[in-house]
Amino acid sequence: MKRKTTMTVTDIRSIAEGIYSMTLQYRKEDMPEEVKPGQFAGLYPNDASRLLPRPISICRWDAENRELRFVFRTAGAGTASLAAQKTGDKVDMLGILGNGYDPEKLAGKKVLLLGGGIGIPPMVELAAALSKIPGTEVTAAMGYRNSDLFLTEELSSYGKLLIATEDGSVGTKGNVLDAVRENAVEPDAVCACGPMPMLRAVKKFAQEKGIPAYISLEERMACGVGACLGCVTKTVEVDSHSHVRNARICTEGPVFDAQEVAI
Amino acid sequence: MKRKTTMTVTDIRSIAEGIYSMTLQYRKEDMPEEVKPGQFAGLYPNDASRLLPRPISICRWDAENRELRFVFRTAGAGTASLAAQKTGDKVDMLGILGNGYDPEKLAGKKVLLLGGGIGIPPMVELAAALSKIPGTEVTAAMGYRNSDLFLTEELSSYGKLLIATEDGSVGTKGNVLDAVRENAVEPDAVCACGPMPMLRAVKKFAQEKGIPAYISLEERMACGVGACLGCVTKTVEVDSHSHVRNARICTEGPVFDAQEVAI
Amino acid sequence: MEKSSRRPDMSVNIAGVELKNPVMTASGTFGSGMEYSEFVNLDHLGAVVTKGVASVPWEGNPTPRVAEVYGGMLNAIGLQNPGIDVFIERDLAFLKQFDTKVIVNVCGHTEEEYLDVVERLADQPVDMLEINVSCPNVKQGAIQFGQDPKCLEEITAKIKRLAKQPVIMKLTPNVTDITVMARAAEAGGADAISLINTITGMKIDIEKRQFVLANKTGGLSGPAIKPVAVRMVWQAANAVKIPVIGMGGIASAEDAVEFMLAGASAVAVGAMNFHDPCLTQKVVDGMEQYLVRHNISAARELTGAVL
Amino acid sequence: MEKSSRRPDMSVNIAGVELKNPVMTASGTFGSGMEYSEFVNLDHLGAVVTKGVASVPWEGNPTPRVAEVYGGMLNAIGLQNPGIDVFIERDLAFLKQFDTKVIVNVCGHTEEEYLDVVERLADQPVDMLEINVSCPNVKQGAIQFGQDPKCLEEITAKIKRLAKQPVIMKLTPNVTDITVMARAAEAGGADAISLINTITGMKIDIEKRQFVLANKTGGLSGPAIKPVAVRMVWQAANAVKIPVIGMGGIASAEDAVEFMLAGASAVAVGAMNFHDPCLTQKVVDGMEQYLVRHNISAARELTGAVL
Ligand SMILES: Cc1cc2nc3c(=O)[nH]c(=O)nc-3n(C[C@H](O)[C@H](O)[C@H](O)COP(=O)(O)OP(=O)(O)OC[C@H]3O[C@@H](n4cnc5c(N)ncnc54)[C@H](O)[C@@H]3O)c2cc1C
Ligand SMILES: Cc1cc2nc3c(=O)[nH]c(=O)nc-3n(C[C@H](O)[C@H](O)[C@H](O)COP(=O)(O)OP(=O)(O)OC[C@H]3O[C@@H](n4cnc5c(N)ncnc54)[C@H](O)[C@@H]3O)c2cc1C
Ligand SMILES: Cc1cc2nc3c(=O)[nH]c(=O)nc-3n(C[C@H](O)[C@H](O)[C@H](O)COP(=O)(O)O)c2cc1C
Ligand SMILES: Cc1cc2nc3c(=O)[nH]c(=O)nc-3n(C[C@H](O)[C@H](O)[C@H](O)COP(=O)(O)O)c2cc1C
Ligand code: FES
Ligand code: FES
Repeated sequence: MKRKTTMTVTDIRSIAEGIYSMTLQYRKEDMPEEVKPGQFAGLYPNDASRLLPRPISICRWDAENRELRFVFRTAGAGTASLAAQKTGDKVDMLGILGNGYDPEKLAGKKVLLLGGGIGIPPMVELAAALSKIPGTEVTAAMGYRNSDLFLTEELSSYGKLLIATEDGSVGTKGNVLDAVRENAVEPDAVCACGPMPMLRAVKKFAQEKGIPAYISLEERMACGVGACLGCVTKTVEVDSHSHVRNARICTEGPVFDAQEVAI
Repeated sequence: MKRKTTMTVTDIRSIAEGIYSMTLQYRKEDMPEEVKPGQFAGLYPNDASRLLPRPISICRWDAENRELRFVFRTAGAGTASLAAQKTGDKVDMLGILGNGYDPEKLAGKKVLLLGGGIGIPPMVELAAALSKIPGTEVTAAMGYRNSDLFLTEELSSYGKLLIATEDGSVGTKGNVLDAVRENAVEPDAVCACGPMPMLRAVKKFAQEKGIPAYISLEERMACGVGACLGCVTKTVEVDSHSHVRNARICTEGPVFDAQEVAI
Repeated sequence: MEKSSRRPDMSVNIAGVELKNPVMTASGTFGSGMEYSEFVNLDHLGAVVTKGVASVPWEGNPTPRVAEVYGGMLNAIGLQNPGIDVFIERDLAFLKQFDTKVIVNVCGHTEEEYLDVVERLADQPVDMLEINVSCPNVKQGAIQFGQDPKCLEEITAKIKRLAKQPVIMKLTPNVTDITVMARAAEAGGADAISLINTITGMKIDIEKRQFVLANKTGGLSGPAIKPVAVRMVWQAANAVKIPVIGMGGIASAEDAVEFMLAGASAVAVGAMNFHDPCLTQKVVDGMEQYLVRHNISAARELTGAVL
Repeated sequence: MEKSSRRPDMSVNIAGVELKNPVMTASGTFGSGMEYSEFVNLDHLGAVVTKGVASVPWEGNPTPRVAEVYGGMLNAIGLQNPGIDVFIERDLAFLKQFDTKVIVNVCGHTEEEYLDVVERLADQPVDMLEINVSCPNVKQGAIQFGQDPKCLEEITAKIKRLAKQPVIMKLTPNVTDITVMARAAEAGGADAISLINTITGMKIDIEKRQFVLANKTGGLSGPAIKPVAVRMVWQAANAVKIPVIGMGGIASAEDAVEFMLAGASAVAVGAMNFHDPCLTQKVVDGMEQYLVRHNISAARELTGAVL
């Protein structure tokens, strides 16, 4: 069930230039039944003049401690206000939102996880989930701007980790697909999150290889729950909810089969 | 000189039901040259959606410690936000504003200070100033709703203190003028701050006695510095600044000779 | 003051339709109720007003369709909707399960399209129709009906001739004189009017030097517009005899009461649903508490009761 | 990207008047500059626009005249002013000391009153006139000039015939189509237009059940109205060839840049002076920094430069 809940900050710190890791704890009574990799939450800035929740992917779910971890970049005033919170502060959150990845569908496969920049965080929970499914092999290729890496420790604990940097200071010089080619990775399926040019390249890559690609899309959102129709992506076929070639990213997504969206 | 400065909360506490005392400290470089009793400051709520400063009278000025004390009632969201500040927090302040009382004019006189409700705080600084002028005799009559008194200790240290309560639980039952009559106070001058009906009665009282009355007026303010013309009071004669029968309370006031305003 | 021990009567009557309380949802901010039924019990609302529906599916505008601004948001959804057939089959069927009134918001590019939808709804379980002649985000049609009093009167009259349910005309605030438009709707036979729709606005990203919305302009809603909305509701309510449904930036029960005092017979909660998905319920509860605190026996007594 | 080491050229030219930078004060929010000269050095501003002045002293409206609302304020000052004689003698004399342009905002109840003030200012040290045909807070006159294109064109033409300084017509946002009004001002011969004046709003105190303003309605200003103002500036700038001065909710240099990108040749800071009396200076400095950061050599290049 989706709810607006008040969470408590149990950890917050900068993990790279302009990148923050924030862990929020549920009150016992607010615990969600299930959290899937690729799902997200709407975090409300602590600012009376900014009213909309900020969609941020779940980086890690720790059911035992009732904690959600988020990793975000300070893109504007809303995320800056979130970054200014301190341990013990309260943050309002709308969650859990979106469909998420379906690890069951990927069981037993060689799965390639691709993350670019601020698309990296959701790959951590996905890698963790996949690594628990016997016979499933995870290779992650993550793209950074430069040597100011983050979440590499977490990712490498679930499988092989390739790194690409724009400036070539670590790993492959170039983007994540350059790293994939350089290392001749031959996956059965791809899961990706990152900027649109990367996702387009991933779609093409998967098409060429004839493998499925599940990509997580971004769009400006208002409600986050499917009511406002603000956050649509163009689809190849008529969408079963909207009855036009538009699907709501917050509800039918954010994760889509790459071949089904017209990006 | 008027300035917008960032002050530090050095003390904040509730001193009666819904009444808060807040002490703000200047940074060294922001110190004002002079602070007169009856002057006020504009305190900015810590809320990005409320933009105007709240006019609050100066209750006490401690130049040595660079501290201003304010006593205010939580009337709405702005003052509630101020009341929620904690020691060490920062509060933006526009000050020092208004003309204030002129203690020199009252030197050597038997001065009656009248305060009603949230008009009591400025009387503390005024009593302190007058008590320092040799030969000046201070009698204060303060009106409260009930036995939930505040600032009586401070006031009684500068002169005689009479109390009136609406419910008669302490002192005279009734208003401050009832207390004045009951105690047969015969002043040479009156200084008053409080609700409009009280100020009207004070004006009449002074007129009858043939003594000067200086009253502090309230009005909704925007700028606080005389620019917006939001805060005027009707005057008996044409005002020398406005050239109409309106004087700016924030600039020509808040303290006026009662016989000069048309209240 | 003695306080009545009986609970205040929250019901209001709009054009013969009895609502259990004056709190509705604003069209387009609540889907067809389905999405928010996870957050609020729709049985507790006066009415659910659905997202605008047209005679055929509409794709709406390209994205970005929404932008946050100080104290509110801009939207240029462009009235994406699945068309009346799917709407009847799926959305109305869903809403029928609840003990609340259903108000269907109708949009169109042309007169014919409006009339088509109105006709299709004639034998449906719908309590009222709200006609959106005021969307600022569709290029062709719509807005002109809402900005020209003659057009507005005419289309109102035509819809009234066909409609089997009471008709609410929804007015745009993007006009010089709202009272002229309110009177035009009344003259055309509208059973009620609702206002305000969004105020046209714009946001530019100064770093990218481009419009934030693909549509360039969008409709401003949220707390930022409340003073304008309250003013227009007050003006309109004083200009016509038909009931006025007030909206624009309602963020609390206090805001809802303010609209009622200004002259509204009912209110709608819009963009602030996105801030707090449980807001509608809180407005209902808070309004009841206000009535108790002020010893007012019925919500309808608030209407126009500013002194 | 290489950054130019020279400071950007901040000057702009409005109708032949060279301003050292595009930042002005909005009429009525800065007195005659005297009060804020304690906070900012007026020499650093592009222009000081004075509070509206009439041919004789005006008392203005009863109090309360101002109310705070979410993200802004309402005002119904009612154009209190000391009249043109005192204004010339005291306020203009004061402003003459500074190295900034002086724009006098003119108000009146009737055509004659406007023309009277314009004539009196003919031989005064005034750089431009701004004609307020858009005040929503005076009962008689004024607003009709600003809401009827024919009236607006006529009064503009009459003022132009008499005026010795370039004339800026200040437009009200309380109209259906701002481009019609912008074109009417241009047709009347205006040298520039400025917008937006305040949007009419209302606030009701629900505890006392009374209007917060004695005038009932008042003009809404502040950040809440910025998206509406940016939209109208963009529309107006695309409708006329004369320069547009943009205002409405400017709270930062970024906001000022947004107005310039939308099409403004200069901007004015209004109600937010009350929030931060040093804001005008900060807007000047911040705009220069923006230009440096974006490697833009002159402020005037921002005008209309949204892609
Ligand atoms: C499903 C989803 C998951 C996301 N996960 C992450 C994540 O894990 N880490 C992370 O750093 N970022 C993530 N983003 C992007 C993040 O939502 C934006 O960076 C953030 O909303 C910016 O808010 P702001 O107030 O700082 O910026 P501002 O630019 O001030 O925001 C203004 C408005 O635009 C919206 N907005 C701005 N940029 C974006 C964007 N890229 N996508 C969607 N809305 C935007 C904001 O939500 C807000 O409503 C995700 C976005 C989506 C849609
Ligand atoms: C010169 C002067 C000195 C004052 N000194 C004190 C004092 O020492 N202690 C104290 O408790 N109060 C004092 N007041 C009253 C105080 O300013 C208001 O109670 C306060 O502004 C309310 O703000 P709010 O946000 O809590 O209320 P809200 O009602 O939410 O405020 C909304 C707006 O109305 C204004 N406002 C509301 N009530 C008043 C009022 N009575 N007078 C002026 N503006 C008002 C606010 O400043 C704000 O702009 C003084 C007022 C003036 C003019
Ligand atoms: C995302 C969004 C979509 C909207 N869609 C419609 C619509 O389809 N039909 C309509 O009449 N009004 C629509 N509106 C206008 C609202 O119903 C309402 O009139 C307006 O937003 C003002 O109220 P608010 O400030 O409470 O949101 C929409 C508003 C928003 C924010
Ligand atoms: C208190 C106040 C007084 C104003 N007086 C005038 C005036 O005398 N003449 C005028 O043309 N505009 C007047 N205005 C309108 C402003 O100049 C400006 O157009 C408007 O407030 C929008 O800008 P802002 O949102 O930055 O305040 C006044 C505004 C305020 C807030
Ligand atoms: S954000 Fe409202 S539908 Fe997706
Ligand atoms: S508050 Fe602006 S003149 Fe007094």
